[in-house]
Amino acid sequence: MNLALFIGKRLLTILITVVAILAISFIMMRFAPGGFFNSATIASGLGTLALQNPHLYQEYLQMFEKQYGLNQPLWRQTLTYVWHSLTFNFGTSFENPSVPIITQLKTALPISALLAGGSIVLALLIGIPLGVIAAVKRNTWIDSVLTTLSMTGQAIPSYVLGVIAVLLFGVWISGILPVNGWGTPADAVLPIVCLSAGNIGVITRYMRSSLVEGLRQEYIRTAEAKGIRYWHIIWRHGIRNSLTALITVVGPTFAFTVVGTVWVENIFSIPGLGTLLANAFTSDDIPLAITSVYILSLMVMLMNLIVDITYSLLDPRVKLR
Amino acid sequence: MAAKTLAAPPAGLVRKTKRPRFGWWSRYRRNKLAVFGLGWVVLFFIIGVIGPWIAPHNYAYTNFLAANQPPSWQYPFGTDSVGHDMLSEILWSVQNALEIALGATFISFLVGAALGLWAGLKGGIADQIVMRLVDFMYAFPTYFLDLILVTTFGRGLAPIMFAIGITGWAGYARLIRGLTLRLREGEMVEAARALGSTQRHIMIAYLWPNVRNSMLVALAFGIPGDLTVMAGLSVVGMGLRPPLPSFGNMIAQAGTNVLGFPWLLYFPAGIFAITLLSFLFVAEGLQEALDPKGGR
Amino acid sequence: MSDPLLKVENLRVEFQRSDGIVYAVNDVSFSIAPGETVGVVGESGSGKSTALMALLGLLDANGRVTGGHAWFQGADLLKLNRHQLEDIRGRDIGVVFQDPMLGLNPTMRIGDQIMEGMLEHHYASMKQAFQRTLDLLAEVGIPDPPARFRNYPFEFSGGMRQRVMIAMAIACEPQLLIADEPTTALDVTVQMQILALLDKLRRERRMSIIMITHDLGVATNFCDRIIVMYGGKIMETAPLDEFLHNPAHPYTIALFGSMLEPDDSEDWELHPIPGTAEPLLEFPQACPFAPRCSMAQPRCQTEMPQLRLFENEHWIACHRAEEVMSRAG
Amino acid sequence: MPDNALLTVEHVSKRFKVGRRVLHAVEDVSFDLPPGTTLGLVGESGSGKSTLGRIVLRLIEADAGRVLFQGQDLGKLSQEAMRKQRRYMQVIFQDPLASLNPHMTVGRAIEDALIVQQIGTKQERQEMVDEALRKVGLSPAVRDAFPFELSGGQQQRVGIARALSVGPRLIVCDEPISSLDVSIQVQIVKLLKDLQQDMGLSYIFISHNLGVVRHLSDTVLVLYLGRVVEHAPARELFRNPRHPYTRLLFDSILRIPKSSATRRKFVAIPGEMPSPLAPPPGCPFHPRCPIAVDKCKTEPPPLVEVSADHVAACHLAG
Repeated sequence: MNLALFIGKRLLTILITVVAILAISFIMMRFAPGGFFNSATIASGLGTLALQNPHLYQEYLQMFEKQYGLNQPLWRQTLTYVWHSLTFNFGTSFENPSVPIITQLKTALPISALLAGGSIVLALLIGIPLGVIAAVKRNTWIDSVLTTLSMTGQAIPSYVLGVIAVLLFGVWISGILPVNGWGTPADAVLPIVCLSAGNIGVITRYMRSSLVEGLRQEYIRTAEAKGIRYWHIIWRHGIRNSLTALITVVGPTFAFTVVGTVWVENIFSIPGLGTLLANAFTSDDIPLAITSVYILSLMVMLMNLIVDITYSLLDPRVKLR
Repeated sequence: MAAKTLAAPPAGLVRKTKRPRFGWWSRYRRNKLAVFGLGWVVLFFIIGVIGPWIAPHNYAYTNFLAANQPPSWQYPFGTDSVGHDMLSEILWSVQNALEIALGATFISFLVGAALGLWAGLKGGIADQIVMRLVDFMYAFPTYFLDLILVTTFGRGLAPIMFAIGITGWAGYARLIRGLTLRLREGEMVEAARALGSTQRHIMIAYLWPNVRNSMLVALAFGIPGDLTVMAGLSVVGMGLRPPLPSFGNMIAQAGTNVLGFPWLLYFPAGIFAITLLSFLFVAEGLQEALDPKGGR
Repeated sequence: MSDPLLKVENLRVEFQRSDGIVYAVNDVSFSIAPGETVGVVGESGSGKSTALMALLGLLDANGRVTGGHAWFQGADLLKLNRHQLEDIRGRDIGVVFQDPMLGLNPTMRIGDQIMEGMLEHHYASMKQAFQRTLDLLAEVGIPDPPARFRNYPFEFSGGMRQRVMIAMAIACEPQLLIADEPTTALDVTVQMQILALLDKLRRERRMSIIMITHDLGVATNFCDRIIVMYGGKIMETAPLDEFLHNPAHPYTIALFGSMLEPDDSEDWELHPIPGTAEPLLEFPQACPFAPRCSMAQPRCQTEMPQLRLFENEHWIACHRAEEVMSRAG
Repeated sequence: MPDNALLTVEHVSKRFKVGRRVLHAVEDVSFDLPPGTTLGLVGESGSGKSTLGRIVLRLIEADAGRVLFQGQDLGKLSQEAMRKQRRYMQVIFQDPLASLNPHMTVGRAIEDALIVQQIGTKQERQEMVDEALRKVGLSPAVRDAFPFELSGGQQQRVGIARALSVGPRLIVCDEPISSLDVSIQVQIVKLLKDLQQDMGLSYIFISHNLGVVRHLSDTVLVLYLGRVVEHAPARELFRNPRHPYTRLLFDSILRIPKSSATRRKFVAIPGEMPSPLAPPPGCPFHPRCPIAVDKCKTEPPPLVEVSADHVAACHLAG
């Protein structure tokens, strides 16, 4: 009951946010130098088609004018656009007018979701144990090695790791893992590893500091005084609380990971949403650009909602707002 | 000697225990990585200032006859597909990188500090509004906003700096709001008010010295973050418009050419990665050295 | 007199700090008989808490035991390995800490926290432990145990949390309970409730209690014997009546004088002990109290007074004990 | 009302909003404080005693009632006038370290009080700082120390020195000794008594420790859930407590017995202090009161004079 109310509230917030983002993006793009959303830009976007097939060209031009209501006042255009986007009626992109955007999304989104999800799972699987080891062995050489390593992972962006991986597996020890394209499971290995490095760093360090802090609490002494075995204390009174707290950093991590997906897809030429987005921005394909931003953001916000719900279920002290 | 264990006479003298050194440098120095990082960062700043003067070529200088050359005495870092001297490119890039990162960090900090202070000092509705915004900005991939802003305002130095700056304030706002809130409600500020301090005096003499260090650390963490985003824009082709030299472009270019001309990657990516790490080491070192608990 | 339950001999504890070694406990010896309640009184830094935590291996990471024995059930606690100590803690020796606000895991139901120790020591099966937990909650005076079992610590008041802490400490029926300032963080009326509870428990269970406290009022009303500590050493120890009638160490006398009791005498003159207690950065060669002592002589600054036995099991570590006693008598 | 009072508090109330509920921190409290005397403010945690102290200092604005200090209604003063007035009303906190700026040396901290009140030239201020330190029994050598380098007792002396430096007439002492060691407590209490004698100070002494209050106070105000339950001259109150709650507090004091035979019998007092978010109807103390009658459950008892200068809020106290 309480939970339902909370989810409702949050969904409403997400809706408002999305509307705001769509409207602002649309208006900003509308007034961008060169004025993308007018017939002239669309015409240039469709460029070559005008020569090859003037009839089809005219048809597309009219289709875009209708889709975006280009003859109407700006506020009408904005409302129309927002409404279309909310109802997942994205129309078609400038570059590729024969294929509806929704069809492109249907192939691209699962790839990006797999990369993002896979990298987070991998990061949790590696980061949590490393963080626990660093905390239990705090102030030893193991701790400092792990801390330095995780700082390195955190500092070096996935695109740098990506190009290094391409160099490594494409030139130096080529043939072991593919560095380009998408199709086999092996194609996912390097992108996911590069993507997760940063998250491993974040999770390791968070886990370490949270566990060190947790083990300093008075109730650890109480448990010791009860005669609880060392590792039981670490697990029941330390790690469990830290894991609950870890959920709070997964939220921001998710935003970070989705951006990383965009980068890594471009480095490894993977036909996901990120590549779609990059192509859309570089070729001024505004409908596709805004739509991919919209979908990726939506993904992040929904994940955050799930994270918040999980957190409130796990920590008795958290009252849902 | 037993004298050391003797107590002071009736509440008279200061304790004779050794005073922990207040100087942060003596604590900072103990962290070797942080010292290395600081050295690199200083070098980076110096090159940022004098880079264009010591570069053998202009960044725009192209020499198609010398395209795609591996490192040599003439071109220590090699040349790219249009014959740009990579060493010169890098020397010029440092300046752009620093201008954008410092500018963006400064803008973020100003916006964050203003909003954070407002929320922390006013409380109530102001706090609610700011914290909602912060929550949103924190969980939202602001990089996408950067893309849209850059598309609208162009791919020059100033637009990119502005875009990254205006979207990156959430962390600062949260930090400063938290600090002010905690201090404002603490006994120290209450005591200062009880003395009859003006609001201004409390801010200058009580709040500022106690938030100074945390802000410095946050700024130190912010710069590498902004560098990452800046180069990240280039990865999707929305960074500084070539031929303006930038690490992002070099790395993105190298990514596509790496199979044939790997040296295009070694130097830009290597230097960029070490720079990011160095900034992080410095930030970590500062955090450790300035941590109030470390000193008292 | 029966064999002591716990016999501590020449216990020494040091802490490693950035500015050197702190000698926290220096040659402390005492024992406690079955069913006896001993009060360990001292100010902060006197080593009273450190000494007892050292016995249980509960020192902070920078602290270590550098000498002594602690005989308990035929074994030397100080020689046991971690595993063996874990077996004793909570099962044979229970501990109640000062701060019930921080002493409970905020994310664990209190019932689970009470059961945890019993299960760990294989003291009871899951089912028995559950039933016992309900009994324990009732025994320590928490109404409606089945409902409270499921509550989290933040749903309890300070006094109620301390009752939970006590239930945890006595769950496995230990023979010895170490209570480390159990009422210091509580309001006065709640302090009375907690002391009444401990009083009831020790009578019903014939449990020995070591009560660590800075409050002479608590110690003298609750305990059978008093140990006064200062500067990591025992200054004086005696059975309660002897202690009340013939306090003989200048520090004890000064402590009595420091009690801010609401008595109705017209003599309002306060005689504070001057100075402050300092951490011992060198191994003490002289009486640690000498710098603040109104009766100190040159000898006190150079020679460590040994704990000497007087009449009625009265031990005093003071060069001038005889004079003090005769003056008071 | 005696017109010579330094401080008069009239029907002061304060409520805080906690979520959707209302916390009745202070309810309709009145008292006077003649110059050179001490009022003891006694109660357990949640009794509102600290809030009341802060209202007197106008660190918290009262919802109702007024505070007259040196004849002026503090609530009516402008910010600037209030700021000037603070010179005469100072405060000492429970945790001296938390109330001092860790980045200021002791000397600077004390001087800051003088700077804020624009007292003296730089040279004069230095002398005044030394003077204040001497008054609280610290050597001027501590001037250059940072607060964290001092012991708890010394820190509290610095807090007192800072309060003294501006020449106050009233000092609100908010549990100034409860975080200190027993022997240091006595030092501070003696210091406060001596200072009062030398300088004619008035104190509001907030404490949960009745022994301390007895040693320092001329009159005592007992608070329970934000309400005055009893108010009397100290000696009268300690000899003849009339409210059952005051008696309960007295019963909770553990005096050192004469011998083991006269030790306290520990009898459990039932119940706990209710949450100030949901005070019981009628007399707030009735659920724990051993002598409560039906009337107590419904009708809040008024403060009635039970003897000269001695008031208590109990239906059965008359």
